Amino acid sequence: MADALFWIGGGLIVAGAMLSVLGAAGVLRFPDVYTRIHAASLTDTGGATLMLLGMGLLGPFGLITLKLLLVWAFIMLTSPAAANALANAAFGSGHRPRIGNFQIMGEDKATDAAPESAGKERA
Amino acid sequence: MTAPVLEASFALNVALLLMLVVLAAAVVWTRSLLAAILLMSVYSLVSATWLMVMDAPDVAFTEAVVGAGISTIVALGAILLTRGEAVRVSWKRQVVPGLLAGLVGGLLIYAMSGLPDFGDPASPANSHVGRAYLETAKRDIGAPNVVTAVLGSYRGFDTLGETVVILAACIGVALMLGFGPRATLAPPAGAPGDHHVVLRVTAKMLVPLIILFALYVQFHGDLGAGGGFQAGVIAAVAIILHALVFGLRETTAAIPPQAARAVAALGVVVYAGVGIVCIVNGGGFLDYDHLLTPQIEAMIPAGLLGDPDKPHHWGQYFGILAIELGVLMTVSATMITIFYGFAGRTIDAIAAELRR
Amino acid sequence: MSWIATHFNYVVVVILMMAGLFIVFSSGNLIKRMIGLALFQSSTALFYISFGKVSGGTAAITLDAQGAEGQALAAQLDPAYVAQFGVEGVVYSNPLPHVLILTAIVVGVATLAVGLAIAVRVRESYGTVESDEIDAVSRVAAEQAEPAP
Amino acid sequence: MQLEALYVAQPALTAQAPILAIAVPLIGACAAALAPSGRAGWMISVVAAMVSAWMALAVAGEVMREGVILYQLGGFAPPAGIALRVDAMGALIALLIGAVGTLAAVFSGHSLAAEVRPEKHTLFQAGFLLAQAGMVGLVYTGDAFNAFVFLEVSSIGTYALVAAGERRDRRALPAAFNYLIMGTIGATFYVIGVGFLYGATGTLNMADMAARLGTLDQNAAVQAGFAFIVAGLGVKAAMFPLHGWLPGAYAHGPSLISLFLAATATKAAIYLMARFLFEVFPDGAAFGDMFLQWVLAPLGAAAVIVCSLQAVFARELRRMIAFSSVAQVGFIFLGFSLANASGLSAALFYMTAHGLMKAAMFMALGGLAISIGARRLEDFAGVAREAPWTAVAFGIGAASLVGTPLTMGFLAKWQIMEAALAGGRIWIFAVMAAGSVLTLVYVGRIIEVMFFREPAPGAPRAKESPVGVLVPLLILAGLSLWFGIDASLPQQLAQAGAASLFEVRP
Repeated sequence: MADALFWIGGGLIVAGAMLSVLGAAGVLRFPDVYTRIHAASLTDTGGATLMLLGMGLLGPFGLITLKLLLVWAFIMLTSPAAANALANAAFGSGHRPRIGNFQIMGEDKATDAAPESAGKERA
Repeated sequence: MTAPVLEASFALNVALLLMLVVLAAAVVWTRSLLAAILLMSVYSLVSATWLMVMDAPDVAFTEAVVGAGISTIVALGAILLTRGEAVRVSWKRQVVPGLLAGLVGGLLIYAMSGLPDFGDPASPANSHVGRAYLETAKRDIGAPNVVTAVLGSYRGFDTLGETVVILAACIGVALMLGFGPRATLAPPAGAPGDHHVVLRVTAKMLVPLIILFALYVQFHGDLGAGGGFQAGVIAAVAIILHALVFGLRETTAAIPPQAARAVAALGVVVYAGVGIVCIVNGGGFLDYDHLLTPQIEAMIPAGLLGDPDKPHHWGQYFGILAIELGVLMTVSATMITIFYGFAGRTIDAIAAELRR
Repeated sequence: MSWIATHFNYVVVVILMMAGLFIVFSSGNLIKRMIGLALFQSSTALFYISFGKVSGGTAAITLDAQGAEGQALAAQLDPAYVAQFGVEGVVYSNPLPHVLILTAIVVGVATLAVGLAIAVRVRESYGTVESDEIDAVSRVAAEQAEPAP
Repeated sequence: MQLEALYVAQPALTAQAPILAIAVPLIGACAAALAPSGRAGWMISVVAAMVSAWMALAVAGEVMREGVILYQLGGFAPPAGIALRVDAMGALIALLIGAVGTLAAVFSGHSLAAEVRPEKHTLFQAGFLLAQAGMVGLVYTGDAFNAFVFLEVSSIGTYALVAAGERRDRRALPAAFNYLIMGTIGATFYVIGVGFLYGATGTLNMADMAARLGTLDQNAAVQAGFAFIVAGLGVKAAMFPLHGWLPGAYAHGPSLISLFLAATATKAAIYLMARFLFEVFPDGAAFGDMFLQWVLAPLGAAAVIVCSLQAVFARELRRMIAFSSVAQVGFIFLGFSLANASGLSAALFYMTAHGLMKAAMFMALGGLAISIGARRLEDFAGVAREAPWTAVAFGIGAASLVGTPLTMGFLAKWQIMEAALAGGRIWIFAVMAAGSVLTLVYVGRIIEVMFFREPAPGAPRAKESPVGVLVPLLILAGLSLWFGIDASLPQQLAQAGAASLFEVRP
């Protein structure tokens, strides 16, 4: 039983870590602010959930479980709100979502630097 | 001397330290101040992790709330009010500073050879006073967290000085930025173009929770990591969050800057007052064993805290509780004052000052 | 164990100190100098904490050595290590450097706040936070006639 | 005057006097910050500073009767707890801080009204009291790390106080920033040094440290600890060439802060350095003696010559006096470098003398600054006619600076020179003589302009200082004269302090 819990918990932690790494890759590779926020915030909450679940299985049941639960509630509350605020701020400062097809990777940087021009590329 | 056995966590130690070196190098290299500040914030988080590996949870906690929290906020406020980029320094102007830093570094490397090995339990540092605290803290003070015992009681005078340093910073920042034209930070709710409903709702939920957490940290300091300083910063963060979301006008209506400054001063009064009470009751300054007169001590029910048969150091217990309260007051009020100082100044305020 | 392994932490501390000092001395930007100063100050924290670490130690929150947790920690110690240093029961890291560094971190943030506040005022008064430009403004002011009180 | 009977307070009060000398200004600072008006803040400041000075007097009397005082904080014996440890030397410096602090607090009533915005007065007084408390703590403490804490207590508020001079002279801002950077580097160097010593000895208590260092082989860590502590405190003490922050901070800060810092701040740091040099590193420290001979003496001599020359060529009056301060620190270090009891005692006496005369000079300039905003030397032409009392008090301070007979400065300088001759260091004697001549040159320039030159036509006219300034100012000038004739009070404390440090040395 304890052995099984160890493996399941460990597996969940590794999965959570993998998800976070994927999120980081998304932040680096996605084309505009909004998709990047999307990548970061979703994988952040998801990864943290998996890891906390794993830790809860590894640790003894009791006060520690309660603390992990509180941490989880806190993350579920703050991380989406932060993502929302970030997107709001980006929108407010003139960044527009890029919609349509992108073939030329080199263009990304140019449009990031000049957010106003992003609107022109709309399909 | 034979080398001590290194643990498995040594690898973690090395990895984290290398990350710190990379971060520091990036700070040296970058010209963007925004990047430098964020890198320093990451640096603080990594070093907080490292401090956990070094068995220093109290310090790690402090480093996380201070380095990654307050320092970052203050520094971001400062670059908003000044400039986001440093001017490039020509390599000629870097030669002499490089030589100076190299000189100090060389001296340090030479000196480090005289230090005991890492992790050596028999080194002078780890065997004299430090070891003695571990053996006597439970007997003298009664708190399981030895760091709290040393901080609050054995070296309580240092902590008083530390609290006074915080008050000095409060006075300093208030003198520099606390007067003159003020800004209001965020637009009032319901203004056109206001999209921050989600943020406001979340913040409304979070502020009381954060303050609750601060109180937990405050009173848990005897048993685990935490104490007045960390709790003070956390409580201040709740207020700062409120100001960021609801605007400075709302927050200063609840906590006026004068009130914040007064609380900061009162915190030191509480701390030093505990010391004076000890003198009045016949002990030395901050000698908590004389904090309570025997009459008062007799009134405390024996079973107030856990086992009634175990002797309790009521003076030490209440003394540390009281001084931690003083620290909480000064630290939280000072952090709020510092935030008010930076947030209350905007470019408009600068322009007004310049016209004056 | 080679010297590098037993003194690795100290070498890193020296590198961080040099980085901090270099920024303070070389940069002309007041904000950048404050950042360098913060780096320099925080490196002393690493220094103190490094020599307070005890191998096999745990945080200095005393537990009952006979209790379950204490027994478990004591059992983890390497027998060779125990034999070499004669340690017994639970080993704790040295709490004193932790206390000192708590104080030092607080002093660091106090310095940072006051320094940045002064830098903001410099910007308001001189219109810049670059040392060279401040010097230039001062020089021009000094060459002009004495201002009225 | 018999010092043993100097001042006998009630035994219960005497026992607590060392801590009260620190705690009263601390609590006073909080009260001043809470004060409803600038005037109330001023009154609190005067009372707190006065009580601190009174306690320092009680401590000095007790030290003369009983020898070194040990006061345990928190009821724990050192090295586990922190202890205050006051010897005669510390008692003297704390007395100087208390006296100058009290007079400066009285002076601040008028000075702040002229130089700082009214709504900032309460906070300003609070910062001033914190600086005073920090310096007394720095002098009294017997714990190396606690000294760092008090070093910062006395500094962090001061940076902002110096910067507050920007209302009159905006160069105060970059000067204060520079002061902050240098001061923090100095304090951090000190912490690194203490860290090395802690790593080598395992203790932070200075007496315990000294005992353990005596039994220890001198390894690289101890040597580096010594170097970092001396360099760090050297910055705070404005040891040449680490004095870069001082002229700007003194010249552009508000008068109150310039006067208080010039009289006390460097002294407290020098005192702490002396304790490390002569107490913590005892006779075993061969490199300590080498340091005195080959580093401290040449640096002191360089300070005397170079900074006196800079003072001669300075254009602004306050800057001139600030450079002179660095040169005087050089004189003090020359006294230290003799490494014997008479040299140390002379240097201590010199510290006191310099504190009193510089306080008088800066206070006189502060009194003049209330009516005229002059900075350059020429702008002070003929002020002696409009403000004779202020000018006379300034003149007495200046005379003491030069070393005119019948002033305290004369005795002080003569004692160091005598000790140098007795120790066979002719070159130190020669440097001191040359330094005195240079001092005479720039002081002569100032006196000539102030007393014998016609005021420029159309220039703003100075007014005599108000009574609130004249009283403390004349007391300071009077002290410089009084101790020039009967120096027994500072003399005995200085000699007892030096003797107690050297009796352990061969």
